[in-house]
Amino acid sequence: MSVQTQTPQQRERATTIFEKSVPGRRAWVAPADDGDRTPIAELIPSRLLRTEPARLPEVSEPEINRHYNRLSKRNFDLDTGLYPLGSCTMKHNPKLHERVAALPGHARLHPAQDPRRAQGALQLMWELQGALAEVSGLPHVSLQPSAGSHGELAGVLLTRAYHEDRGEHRTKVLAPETSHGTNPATVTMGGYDTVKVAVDADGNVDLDDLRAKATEDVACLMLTNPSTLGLFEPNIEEISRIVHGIGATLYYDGANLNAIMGRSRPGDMGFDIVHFNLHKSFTQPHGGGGPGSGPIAVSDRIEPYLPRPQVVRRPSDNGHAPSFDLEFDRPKSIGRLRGFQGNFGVFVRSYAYILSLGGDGLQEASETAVLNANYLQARLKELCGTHLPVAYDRLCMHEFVLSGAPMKRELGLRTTDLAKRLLDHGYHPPTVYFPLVVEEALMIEPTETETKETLDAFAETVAEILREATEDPEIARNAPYSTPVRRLDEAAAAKRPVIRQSW
Amino acid sequence: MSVQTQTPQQRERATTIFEKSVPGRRAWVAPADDGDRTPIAELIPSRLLRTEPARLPEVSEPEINRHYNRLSKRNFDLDTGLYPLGSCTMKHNPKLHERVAALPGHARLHPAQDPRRAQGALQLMWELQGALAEVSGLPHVSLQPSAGSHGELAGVLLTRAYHEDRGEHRTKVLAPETSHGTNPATVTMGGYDTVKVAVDADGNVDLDDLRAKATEDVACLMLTNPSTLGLFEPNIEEISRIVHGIGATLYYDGANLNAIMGRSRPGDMGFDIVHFNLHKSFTQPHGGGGPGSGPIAVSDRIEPYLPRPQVVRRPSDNGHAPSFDLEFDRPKSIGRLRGFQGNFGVFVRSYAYILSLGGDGLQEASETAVLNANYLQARLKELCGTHLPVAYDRLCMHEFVLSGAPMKRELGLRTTDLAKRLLDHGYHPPTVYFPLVVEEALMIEPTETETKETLDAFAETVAEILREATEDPEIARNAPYSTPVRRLDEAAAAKRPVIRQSW
Amino acid sequence: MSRYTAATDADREAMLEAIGVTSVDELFASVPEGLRLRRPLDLPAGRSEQEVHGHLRDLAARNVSTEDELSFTGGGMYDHYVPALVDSIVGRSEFLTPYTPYQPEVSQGGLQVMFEYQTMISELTGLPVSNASVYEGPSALAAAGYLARVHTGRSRFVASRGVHPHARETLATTSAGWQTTLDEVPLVDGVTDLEALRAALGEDVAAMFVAQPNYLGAIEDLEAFAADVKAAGALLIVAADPMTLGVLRPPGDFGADICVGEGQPLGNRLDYGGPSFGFFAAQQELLRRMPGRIAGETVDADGRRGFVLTLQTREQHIRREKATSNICTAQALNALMGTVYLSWLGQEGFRELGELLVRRTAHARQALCALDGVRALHDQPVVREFAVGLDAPVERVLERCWAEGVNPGLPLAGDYPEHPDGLLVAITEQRTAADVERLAAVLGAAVAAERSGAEVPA
Amino acid sequence: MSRYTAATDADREAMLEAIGVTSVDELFASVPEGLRLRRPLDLPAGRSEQEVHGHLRDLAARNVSTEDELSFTGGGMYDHYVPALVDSIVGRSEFLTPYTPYQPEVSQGGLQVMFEYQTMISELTGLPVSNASVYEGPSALAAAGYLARVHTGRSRFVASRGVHPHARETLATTSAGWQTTLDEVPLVDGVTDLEALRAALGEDVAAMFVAQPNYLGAIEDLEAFAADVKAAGALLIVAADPMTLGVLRPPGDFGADICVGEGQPLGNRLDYGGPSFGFFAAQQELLRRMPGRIAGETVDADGRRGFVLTLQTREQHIRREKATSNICTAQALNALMGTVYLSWLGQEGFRELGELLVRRTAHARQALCALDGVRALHDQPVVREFAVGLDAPVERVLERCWAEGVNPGLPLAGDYPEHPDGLLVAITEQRTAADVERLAAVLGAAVAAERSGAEVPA
Ligand SMILES: Cc1ncc(COP(=O)(O)O)c(C=O)c1O
Ligand SMILES: Cc1ncc(COP(=O)(O)O)c(C=O)c1O
Repeated sequence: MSVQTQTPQQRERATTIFEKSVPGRRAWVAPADDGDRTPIAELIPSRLLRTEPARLPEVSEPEINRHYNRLSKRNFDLDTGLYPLGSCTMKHNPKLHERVAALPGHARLHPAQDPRRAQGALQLMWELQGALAEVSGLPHVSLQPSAGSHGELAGVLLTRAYHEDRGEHRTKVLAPETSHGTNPATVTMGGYDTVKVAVDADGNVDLDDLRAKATEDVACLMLTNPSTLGLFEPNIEEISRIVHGIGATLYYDGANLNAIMGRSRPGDMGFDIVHFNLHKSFTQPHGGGGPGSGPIAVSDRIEPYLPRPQVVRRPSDNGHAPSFDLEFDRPKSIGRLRGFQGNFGVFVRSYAYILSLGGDGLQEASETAVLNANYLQARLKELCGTHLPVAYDRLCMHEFVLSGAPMKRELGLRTTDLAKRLLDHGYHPPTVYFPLVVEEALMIEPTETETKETLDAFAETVAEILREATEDPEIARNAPYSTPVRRLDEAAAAKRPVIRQSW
Repeated sequence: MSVQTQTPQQRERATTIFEKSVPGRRAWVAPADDGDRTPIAELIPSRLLRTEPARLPEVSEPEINRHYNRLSKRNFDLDTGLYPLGSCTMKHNPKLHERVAALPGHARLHPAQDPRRAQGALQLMWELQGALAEVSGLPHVSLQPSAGSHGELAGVLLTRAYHEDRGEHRTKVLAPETSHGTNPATVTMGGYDTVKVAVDADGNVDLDDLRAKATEDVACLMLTNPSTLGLFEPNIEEISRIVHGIGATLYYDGANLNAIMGRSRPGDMGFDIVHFNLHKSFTQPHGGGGPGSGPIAVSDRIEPYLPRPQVVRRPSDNGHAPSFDLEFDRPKSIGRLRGFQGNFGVFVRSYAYILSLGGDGLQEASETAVLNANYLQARLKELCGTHLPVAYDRLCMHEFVLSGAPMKRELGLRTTDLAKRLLDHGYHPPTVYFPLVVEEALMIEPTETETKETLDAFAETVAEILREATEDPEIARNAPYSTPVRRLDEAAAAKRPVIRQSW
Repeated sequence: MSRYTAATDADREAMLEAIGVTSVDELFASVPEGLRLRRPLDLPAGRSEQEVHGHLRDLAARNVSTEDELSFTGGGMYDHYVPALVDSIVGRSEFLTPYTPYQPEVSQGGLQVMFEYQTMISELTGLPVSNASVYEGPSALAAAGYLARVHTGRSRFVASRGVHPHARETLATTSAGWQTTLDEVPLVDGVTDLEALRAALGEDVAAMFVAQPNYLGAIEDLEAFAADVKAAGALLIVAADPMTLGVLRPPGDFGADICVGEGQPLGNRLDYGGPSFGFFAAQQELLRRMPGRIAGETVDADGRRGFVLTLQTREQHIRREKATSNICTAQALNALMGTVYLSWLGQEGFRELGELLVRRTAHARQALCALDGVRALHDQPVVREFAVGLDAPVERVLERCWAEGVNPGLPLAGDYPEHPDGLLVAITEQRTAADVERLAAVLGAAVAAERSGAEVPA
Repeated sequence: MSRYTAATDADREAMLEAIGVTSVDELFASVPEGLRLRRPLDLPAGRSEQEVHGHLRDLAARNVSTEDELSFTGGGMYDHYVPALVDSIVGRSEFLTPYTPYQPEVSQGGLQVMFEYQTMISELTGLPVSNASVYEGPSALAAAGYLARVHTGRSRFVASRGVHPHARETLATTSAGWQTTLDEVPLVDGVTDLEALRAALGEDVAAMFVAQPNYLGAIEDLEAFAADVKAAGALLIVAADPMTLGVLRPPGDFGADICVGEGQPLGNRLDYGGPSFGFFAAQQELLRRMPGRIAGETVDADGRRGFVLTLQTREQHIRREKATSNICTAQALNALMGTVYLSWLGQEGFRELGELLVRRTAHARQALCALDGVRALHDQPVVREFAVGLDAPVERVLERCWAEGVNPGLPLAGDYPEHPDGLLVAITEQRTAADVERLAAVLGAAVAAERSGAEVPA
């Protein structure tokens, strides 16, 4: 019996908006004009004008709406289920934040509005700066960078400015081999060479290797703490001494800040520069790959070089409330990293988050994130420890890394197979194949907003997939089955790239 | 190979919010209070107080969000695909309407606000009244009724008031056998007896039967025009003469107004009272079964009895703009039908719709609705005419009715089987088994916002299902296969009703 | 092409050809000549989205909303905080755009919400069965009256004067054809007069209606009525403010037969009065007489749990003139708002919020009654609303307060001429202690100014 | 329990036991003693949703938004009408809450949007390849500079002074480590000085940057540059305002190698400057040097069409220090807004809206330049923005206009000291002909008042 067992919607053939275009259809209706019909060519010389229209689709509004609505259903999302993507802090995104960001006083505020007429926005930014300074233990904050890696770039540029201001010319930046790809990529963009520092058998920075590489031409060490293995660097104080000993800066990649808020502060550890990923620790919705925001906090000695403009508070001279301003006159500043003041809409959301949680709440968020990670680690160890051992078997912070090496060896299942099979069970898979030091890595970050029941169910599902594979590994090897498309041919896509519609 | 071919999300077992409750969890956080800890029993005598809390669920905010988000995915909706539910006018719901309805000046306006301080709302209502009067050809409008059937009740109560004011006591209301169920139900609630009028072989009101039943004790004839068969009553002028000849009122059930806006007007046809379904012709989203709104328009002779309060415009005495008010002093009014002023949020949307389309646009909407219905009728006739003939084979208005009788006879497929099989193809089925005069009825209303391609694809799908059934009718008889649940046991549900969670 | 349609000229031509006609006019041939509108509708031309938005924004700006002033207005609808979660859920097109779940296989979301809603309403009211919502509060009460009329076959209604004036009027309007009469029982000391009630009861009484709390904010002692009403063989119908049911003993506990009410306080915005929802709960034996949709649990062909509309033989589309009600489109989306809101409050939050209201209201009542020229209209316990009398013309006092950005509440004189100086003051969690202080200051000053005969500011 | 978490005391106990520890503190044992924060964070206590909402509403009210005044402010971001459709689509959690589509099987929605977006940007710019978005306009220009530096191996940049000041500064900041220099070509008559440009070109030039239209609103004659830049072996990098590309000949047609720009005008709200998106399109041969995500079409195991992130070997997570860029999280949601917006405008609408802007801007320019004391800063053709000079102190004129609820535009003096009296005026479809009249009246009166030496109103 050849019954159709898939909803057409689920397995419908992808059709682009261009393929729905029919000449003459439209959604947009022009607002009333003053009847001016002057030919455009009388206002702009013809040779500067388009001769052929940009081929945009011609579709009615109901059909545009359906098109993107249906497309949305071809995405998995955090509001549907667990999304334990390591290093990404996929915590719940409160709906309140969308509401406050959409207030016309925020959403329709022009970025070039005179600061005297944008006092609410500047106060919000100033207060957010203060909160980030308190959480990081570093007193000076710039909200400008657009995302984490933009913050990293700011950090490298600040390091350069700092050293150049002292007449020093350095050429290298250190980063552990577990570091995130943005770290070395940033180093290159910043005009330095990356020097990889080894990690030891416990997953910690190898102090001997660090000492060996900590030469006078080193400008900076970039570190994530907890590391991308989810482990707190136990020797951070010593690391700080080594780095500062050679006059280099210590840079904190804040992607993992969600582990330690209110428990420990990068500034107190000796870091000079920190970036925050507001879209991670401070819950900006990830938007399918942004927007994010990557503010930086720095120590006193780095402060003079901060990007400009800087949001400042000015005491009033006449007993009125203080006022807020954008300070441009910063002679040692590295300058702007982008237009205007940064991703303000993200600031609103993160500020709302901080207001909602308060200091205690942030601390409890981190504590629960660490509790959840350790619990899930323990459950997976219990249920799947043979095939999926914890890579560095000790208490973790907010995330942990499993190795799929035994699973691969014994069941013939690669980490990617496990990941794809998880899709059939309604889970987003963890981060896979990162960090590089762990074979067949599976990096799991449940976040604090998940329940114990969800973690239990996830662990049991992983166990169930392993059980299934002992019987028939082909099932997972060919997974997924229940997604809008099945495994995609990435090699073909890269070989002969089709990256736009030809129509 | 026992692979899982369904997404868990799709076929996950239904779990209620109560089943997700864990004691001690919560979403709500109390706003700061003044530290008042007075025991409630000191303020309210204990015997008036609850002893056991209402058992509401205890769930964290992220989990509530996921719960309802996942539930939403178990609904089919208009933004996903064709929803040709006859008699329901499932036209596109513009997103603009949600935006304007949510403006705080609308959404947070207290209904008891002094009219002087709600001038915007009253003006909107007054202008909407005017537009509805123009579309219907009847000068006096009350926006109060909450939905179509509430409008019907208003109409019956107005009829009673009108006759009683003239010292007449009438006991019957006529309605054709094709009438919607709300018509006779309303008649009963209004304290009248329903007398069914036959329709003739062409689907029109049987004039002889009408004449026979049009006696002096008849208060009203309720009519839908076009009828629920999607046919314009060709004898409406004669019908009006007959009804008025006996001193009865002629009531227009406006559910099908979408066929004739700008083309013909109930008031011009002789109707005394009209209700509008703003959620149909004027595109309020249907909300899974409301909210709607059922304003009424009436002729001069019915006007004195309109519900109160009535929105009125008062010319200003001093050259200022006119002002708007709620008029309560209406001695002959039947009184209120509900609290406050009606479903204002619906008015905002429908008013925005009327502003957007304008007079021309409303007319074109109706014309396109009729065009689409006739086209789909023609396509289905061409592709499926043998098994699914048009019940009254002529040009239709905005909808039409097929009969599944030959399909049932020849293929062993009931209309309900066809409907269920359509679900597998991603369509909402048409209205089924109504009107009652057509055997195995299938009532199809595509609306004007659908494209030709959509109509073609639907017709081809129906043809495909019929083709499939000639080979194996069991497929459709057991459909659907790809929905979150398959056919449900309605008999069991009614026999031993479980209508709340016991927990 | 009009807005939101898609038929191009080419489409139209092809479609007309397939139909076998040559013009759109032909499609309307069945409309008799004399009934064709031969002119364009006399309505303004269509406008662009930005213009419609601008026009409606301008109109909205001409209303004084609870965002624009410090409002203590209640009287049936209340300015509670509606969480963003509610907006977000009801904004999902899967809830917003479908119709009544006639096809349960693709409507499990909406049906399960109804089931959850029914459970919550049942919990709140202490009654075993609830439908899936009716229009709103006052018409819900009228619907309960209809049930009582049919169920008892009796022809007299008795209603406490504490029942919302709109509800009493709606009952009167709706019952015009039922051959019933409606007697009113006055209030004494702010609550229903027990003696008068007893006198009003009799064997012809179909139902007794009472509000909890009543329109003046007072908590009614339902226990005192219940036995008498039962003894008379009438149904006891309670119109309850759902937000008070976190602290008040539920009507079902007192033996109420039906509990109805206005659902707006539960996560619905004010919207100038609608749409909101009415709830309707009852004793088991009235189940098959209930109006409206009811969702029930069942299983599918594979034994999977599922939900359907059930007991549809009560309804108009099946039973036509024999239906228990004519209601069809109701307020599903608004009931969803209520369901999400109650989930959000949760068991503890619902109680805590109720207690917060009780305390803050007691405090406000005390603060106002301490003002010169302001006195309590009654001393009954209250939950979230109370009535005071002013020793000054209420309208003029209000105008003074409005000028200060404060709206102290609703004048009672219109609906309760016996309280020409009455003012009804409502508290929600959005009105802080500081707001109450400001109310007291502004109201006190306004009353004082009126008493001293000062000019009202322009 | 903190907000948004779920662990009850009982949960916590059970979980700690499963972990094998007795307290949460133990989980933090790896943090060295000396680095433990031994005090609570010095931040205010958490607040309820309604309080946070209230606080942020109060802050927002202290901003003068384009809803609060008649604003003609542009200079890189523009107050276009954002249709409700865009809000509705991006509000869907399926677009809002996932991350980068690392698992394409459950990310087809986002990936297809990227593919559609890339097509649209390619159409707008007239260049064959586009990535899926970068942060925003100025940093997009800097990213193009990085590409040029690496691609050409040359060490000098030449930028027209008509390029947005933020973009020029961002390029300077970002290139600090590239061992490049940056020369500026002045404007004459409002457009890039061709002579000076030619003089600035040379064999060491990696790229020439020009804006279309430039910061003063003038349309640059790209044809005039292109050949010279090519001849010098440098890349021609155009920073375009996408909203003007409905009428202007696309940069690709003139042989531009890269076209970047600020995407905000395309369906993104102002948001005080972000988030928006930057677009980045280029000639085919630069494809494998592009920064950022790129979606490509492919097929799945069953031959079904699908989309994936492609050419990932350019990216940091694969190539680390050899990546073409460090960008990771970008602006996918904002690019989605742009995609929906461009679909909404459609082919005809995009052109018509461009033409509307051209006409209305021409009209506004004429109206302002007819005022006493106001003159055009240049006579070049413009699309949607133009520069005027005032015969009165600009700051004081602005203050006068603000007091009337009109914001006539941006003063130029800060970024262009050569125009101390310059004012940049932008038009969008939200500014009607009547609004332009009002601008003229208010600006005219303000200039006149200043010239007559009247007092500025408080
Ligand atoms: C450890 C780490 N560092 C840096 C980044 C880069 O941050 P962003 O994506 O915000 O640029 C990420 C995010 O993916 C990360 O996980
Ligand atoms: C023909 C007809 N009449 C009346 C009604 C009742 O309208 P409502 O559902 O708005 O009460 C309907 C709607 O279902 C209908 O189709």
